[in-house]
Amino acid sequence: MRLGYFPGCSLHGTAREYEESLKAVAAALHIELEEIRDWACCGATSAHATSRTLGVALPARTLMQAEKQNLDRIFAPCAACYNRLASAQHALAHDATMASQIRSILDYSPKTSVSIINIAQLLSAQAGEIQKNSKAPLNGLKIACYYGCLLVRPPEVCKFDDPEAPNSLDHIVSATGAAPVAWDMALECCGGGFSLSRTASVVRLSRAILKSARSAGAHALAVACPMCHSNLDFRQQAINKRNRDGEAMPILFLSQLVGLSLGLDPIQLGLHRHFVSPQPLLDRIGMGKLQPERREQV
Amino acid sequence: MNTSAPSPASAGDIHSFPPAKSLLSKIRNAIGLDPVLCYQCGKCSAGCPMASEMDLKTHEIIRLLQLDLGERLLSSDSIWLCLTCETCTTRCPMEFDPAAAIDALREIALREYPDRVPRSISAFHSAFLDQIRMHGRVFEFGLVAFYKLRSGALFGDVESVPGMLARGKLGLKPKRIQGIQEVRRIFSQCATEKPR
Amino acid sequence: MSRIGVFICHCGENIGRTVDCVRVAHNLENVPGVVHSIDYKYMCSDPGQALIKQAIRELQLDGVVVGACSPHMHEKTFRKAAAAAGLNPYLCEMANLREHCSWIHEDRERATDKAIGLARFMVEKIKYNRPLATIRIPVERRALVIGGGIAGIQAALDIADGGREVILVEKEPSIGGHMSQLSETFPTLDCSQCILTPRMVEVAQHPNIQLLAYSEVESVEGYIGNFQVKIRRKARSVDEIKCNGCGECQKNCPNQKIPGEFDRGLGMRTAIYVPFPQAVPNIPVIDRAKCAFYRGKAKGVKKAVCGKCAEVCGPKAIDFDQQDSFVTEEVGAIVVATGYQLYSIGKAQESETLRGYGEYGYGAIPDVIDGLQFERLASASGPTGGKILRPSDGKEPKTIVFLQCIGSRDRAKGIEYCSKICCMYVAKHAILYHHKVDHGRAIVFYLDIRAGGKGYDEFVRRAIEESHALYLRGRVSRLFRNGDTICVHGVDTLSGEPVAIDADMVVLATAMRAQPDIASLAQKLSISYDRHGFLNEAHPKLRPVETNTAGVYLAGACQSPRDIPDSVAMASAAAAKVLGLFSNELLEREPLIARVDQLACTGCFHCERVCPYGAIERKQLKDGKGRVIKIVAEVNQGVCQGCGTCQATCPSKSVELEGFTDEQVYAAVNAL
Amino acid sequence: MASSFEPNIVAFVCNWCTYTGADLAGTSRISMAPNVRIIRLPCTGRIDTLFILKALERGADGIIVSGCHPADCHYTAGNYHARRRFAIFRDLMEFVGIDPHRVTFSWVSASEGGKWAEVVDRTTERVRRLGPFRTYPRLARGAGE
Repeated sequence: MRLGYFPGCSLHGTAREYEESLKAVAAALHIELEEIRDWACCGATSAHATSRTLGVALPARTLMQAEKQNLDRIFAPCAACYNRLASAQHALAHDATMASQIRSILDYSPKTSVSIINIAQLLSAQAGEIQKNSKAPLNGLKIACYYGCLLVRPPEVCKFDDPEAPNSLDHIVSATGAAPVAWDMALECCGGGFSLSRTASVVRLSRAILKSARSAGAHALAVACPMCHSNLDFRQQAINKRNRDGEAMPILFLSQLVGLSLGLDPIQLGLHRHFVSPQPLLDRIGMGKLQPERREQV
Repeated sequence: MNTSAPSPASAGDIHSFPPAKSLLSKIRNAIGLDPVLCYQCGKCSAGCPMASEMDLKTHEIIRLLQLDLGERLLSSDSIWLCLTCETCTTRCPMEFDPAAAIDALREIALREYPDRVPRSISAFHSAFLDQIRMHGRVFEFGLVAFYKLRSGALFGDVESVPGMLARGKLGLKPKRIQGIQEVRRIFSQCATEKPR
Repeated sequence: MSRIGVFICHCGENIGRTVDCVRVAHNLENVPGVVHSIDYKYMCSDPGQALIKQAIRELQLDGVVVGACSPHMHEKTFRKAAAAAGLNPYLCEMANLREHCSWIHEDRERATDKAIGLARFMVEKIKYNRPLATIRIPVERRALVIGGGIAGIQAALDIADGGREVILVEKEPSIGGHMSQLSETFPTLDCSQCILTPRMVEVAQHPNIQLLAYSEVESVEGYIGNFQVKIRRKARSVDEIKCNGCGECQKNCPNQKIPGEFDRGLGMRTAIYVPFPQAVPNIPVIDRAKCAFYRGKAKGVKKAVCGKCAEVCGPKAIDFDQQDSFVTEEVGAIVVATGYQLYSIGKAQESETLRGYGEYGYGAIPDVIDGLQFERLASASGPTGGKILRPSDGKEPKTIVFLQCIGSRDRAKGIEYCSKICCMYVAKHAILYHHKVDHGRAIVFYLDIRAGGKGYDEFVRRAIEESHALYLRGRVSRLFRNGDTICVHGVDTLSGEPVAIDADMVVLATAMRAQPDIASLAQKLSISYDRHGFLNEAHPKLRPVETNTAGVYLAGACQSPRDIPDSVAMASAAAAKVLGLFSNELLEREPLIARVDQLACTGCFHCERVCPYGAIERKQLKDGKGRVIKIVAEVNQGVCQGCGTCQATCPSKSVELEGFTDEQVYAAVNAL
Repeated sequence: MASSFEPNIVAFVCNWCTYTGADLAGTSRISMAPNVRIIRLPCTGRIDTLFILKALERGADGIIVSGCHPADCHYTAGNYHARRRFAIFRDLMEFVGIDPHRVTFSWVSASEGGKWAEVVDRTTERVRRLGPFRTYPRLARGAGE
């Protein structure tokens, strides 16, 4: 299976473990990821919050690049990038004024038939393969699947899964042998792009999510978005320092969980890069220590 | 902004009706939906993660829009506090799109009331967009540095830098994409007001 | 025909605003054959009609064209006026200048031109109209009532009390409908069962009512006064005549743990069951999907797996081999009273245009229930004996949050209309809860209170002032489990404050929807329904209980959401219509039916093949000596409904539909 | 030139569904093109294909035929017979050289006032673009040869 691949900025920076684990999992499942050449940033919230046209034009350029490479399916692992690409495509297909504006800016009119898929779509289609190739099923792990905002909302753009009671991530987590927990905060916002500009809001929102997952009995959270990861992992230090909410909650990318169940090396999956150590989780499933010398550097 | 001349019947700060329909039609055109759809059920505000921090809740923003009270709306912090989590849009019983309306309001506010954008938020957006303008992608170390310069929050999060570096999460050298001129052209053509 | 009168109506401003009626009348004056052409403010008014009558008499008119509203509105009125002046009513036609012209156009010039064109169509057509005589057909003076809820019960009793026979068909094992599930009724708080049960018994005992429960209408043939209805009597697996209703079978059924429909899953029933103790008829039915006997048989087990009910049945009424059977009844009128279903809150929806409320966790959170489930909890005959207890742990809830408009007024979920009854029953729930639970706190999220009705608004105020229910204006965004409580995230839009409430129970006031299988019933009856599946009345104001199919009437919530008093009133109205129809032995029918020119007929009988009613009969034409010359088609006047398919099909053009003959249509077309 | 042309369109509709639907469009005040004049018939089953040819011959530029949706016929099955008849009629139209776009066949129920307005506007627009209907070109040509 050949897929166009749009990593997005975070996967080359603060969320590099997401890319590392993805590439390892893709190799194990024989999925060929062909990176879109010379892609640009999707613009994230800052683009669409300041100019609707900019918010469409930046992802449209990436769609154009993909088309030039003859890619008819684009995999965007970052939920935010996925949402921007899909929103741009939706605007091009449904808003004629916008489409003509983009055409004049790019001197090109991107096709709207390219399918853009997110990690939940990719891996839930592979659930059978994941289960089949499972070398170290994660039995006994309880995982809170966190969908966040941008994977399923708004439904007319994302068009997959139920926007209010989704289950695609739960389906994937079940395939790894772990048990998804029933909880109600899976769709609540973590504070998204306010990490730097309104840290207090992020702390408030992310804390509520962590508390809910903990009270539902989860051992870890599975996420599909680098922004959510950063808010729930990196910002968790501050949350835990200020409050006595309970044990630190490891935050794993979905691909890392799948990688573990496929028997891949935790270091290869970038598990050592988290701020909240996933070591307790690894202990629970009888995996070895993440390289201690590296951890001590922290 | 309220362009309607005060009528003798309206005393002091009471709005006179009907107001000049300026903002309302702009938003209607921008998002392709008519704010008149809203019947003020408040489901948007009820589910808004930022509602507790907003002085105008989402449904109140839409109501002011219906009344076309532009100044009150465009000079409010609240529109900048929206995270675009799309919860309101997903749950709106009338299939209105509050998130898109707020985006459109921000675009106009940026032009007409640039001074009212909360400093930290405008600093973030401009630092972020500057990164794209400079490199075609966002280089996170640069983003943080630029943000700090603009926002004045120089020391926040400084303690986290070593941790980021140790985990290999912060690259120090930005890479520029080849098509950077294309990206810059997009920026110039979209003619966005630069957030301060 | 050469003495035609044209009468153009202004309909006040309705036509006159967009159509220059004076110009229309003037223009028509010059059409050959027209001897009189005038306009007037209100043609349908007494003086307007007098103008027509006077012209007919004084000018010896032999045709009248009224340019006014839709013929569906006033054709009868003007034909009657013509008849009163001695003109055959079928020599009066209408041109639709309002619905089809003035109301849909803005350009006065062009609308006027079009109005002239429409009137000319009719003038040319009427030149070929023939005087016709009304047809009289016999009426079978028995009625069919479909649906045994309160509306069907009321209609059946009224017709039966009026001295006519009624066949009441109910698809469930018992009559009673949704009303039998309710605890108390607003705004008087009288107990639903107490007022309904006597009426149910009356139905069972009425000499003029034949009750066919657990039965469905299979097919309907015929027409007003003469319907043939085939009814499927579903196999109860119990002989209705032998059964004495002792209940031994239920007591001994080993499968005691089936969530009961009557209690909305809050109570259990057995595989052989009577839906509720007051059921009419009090005869059990075996749920074959759940019964061990049938499940064993389906799996291919040779020996009977179970048979407990048959063993304990004194009168030996259990009949495992019973099959569905059919009866055909002749009736003259049909009342449809099939009621409603509740909107399903969960994810599963039968229609693509509908969506459920994932955000409210119905089905996943046990203490989130719907309004009808709350009725069962509050009902003295319900699963908790009338105590308000949580389904999850049987504890008494100290805080209940009620959410209104679940499904209703929610375009995104597929329902735009207001369900009308929810404001009232939620107020009732709040009052009942206050009566039953000391210090219980009821909080209601509403959008608008719609309490138009006698004593209705006072009732809502009572919930607020005396039962201390807190009314918050707004919708709830989502429900979150929080330990054993439910956290309700809502907003009070009046203060602008978002609120989070820890509730012990949440009750969702779900929308009323049309019955799921309404389309197939409507097709059997040839009646229409709106896009939500509610049946269409013939006129929203003036003919609210009739349908566009003569002889078929509507009662209750099958037509739109309505409460008990409205349903009962509508049922009595439908019964009055039926009794009116039955007051004569013969029924007058419009003579707009097909007629065969027997000399021209070649006897190919294409008409016979396409006639939907079987109205074409074969007739032998004989010569003077009694020898058959040819066999030709003949139309049975009582059976023909006047669709005209025969005429369009006839190769020799020897059949004609009165009122719509080729000559008439071509004359209109020639006026282009 | 073409823009100043206002086509004449005749609609043959059934009494129960489309006529009532058009009434509903009126009661709902849905504005539409004034080019269409309705001839009311009991059922689409009554519509002889010759009506269409006659109307075109007498000066109509376009035709609408509309009745109850399949399965919803007031007379049970008239619209099915009509449907079969019109399927064959399409071939005849092509044979005599009538652009099939001049004739719209549609189903409009009693509750579809909005749909009726759409059918009217769409047909008017289409026929306006086709220009006035003059003759049956192919037959005329055939006769000339």
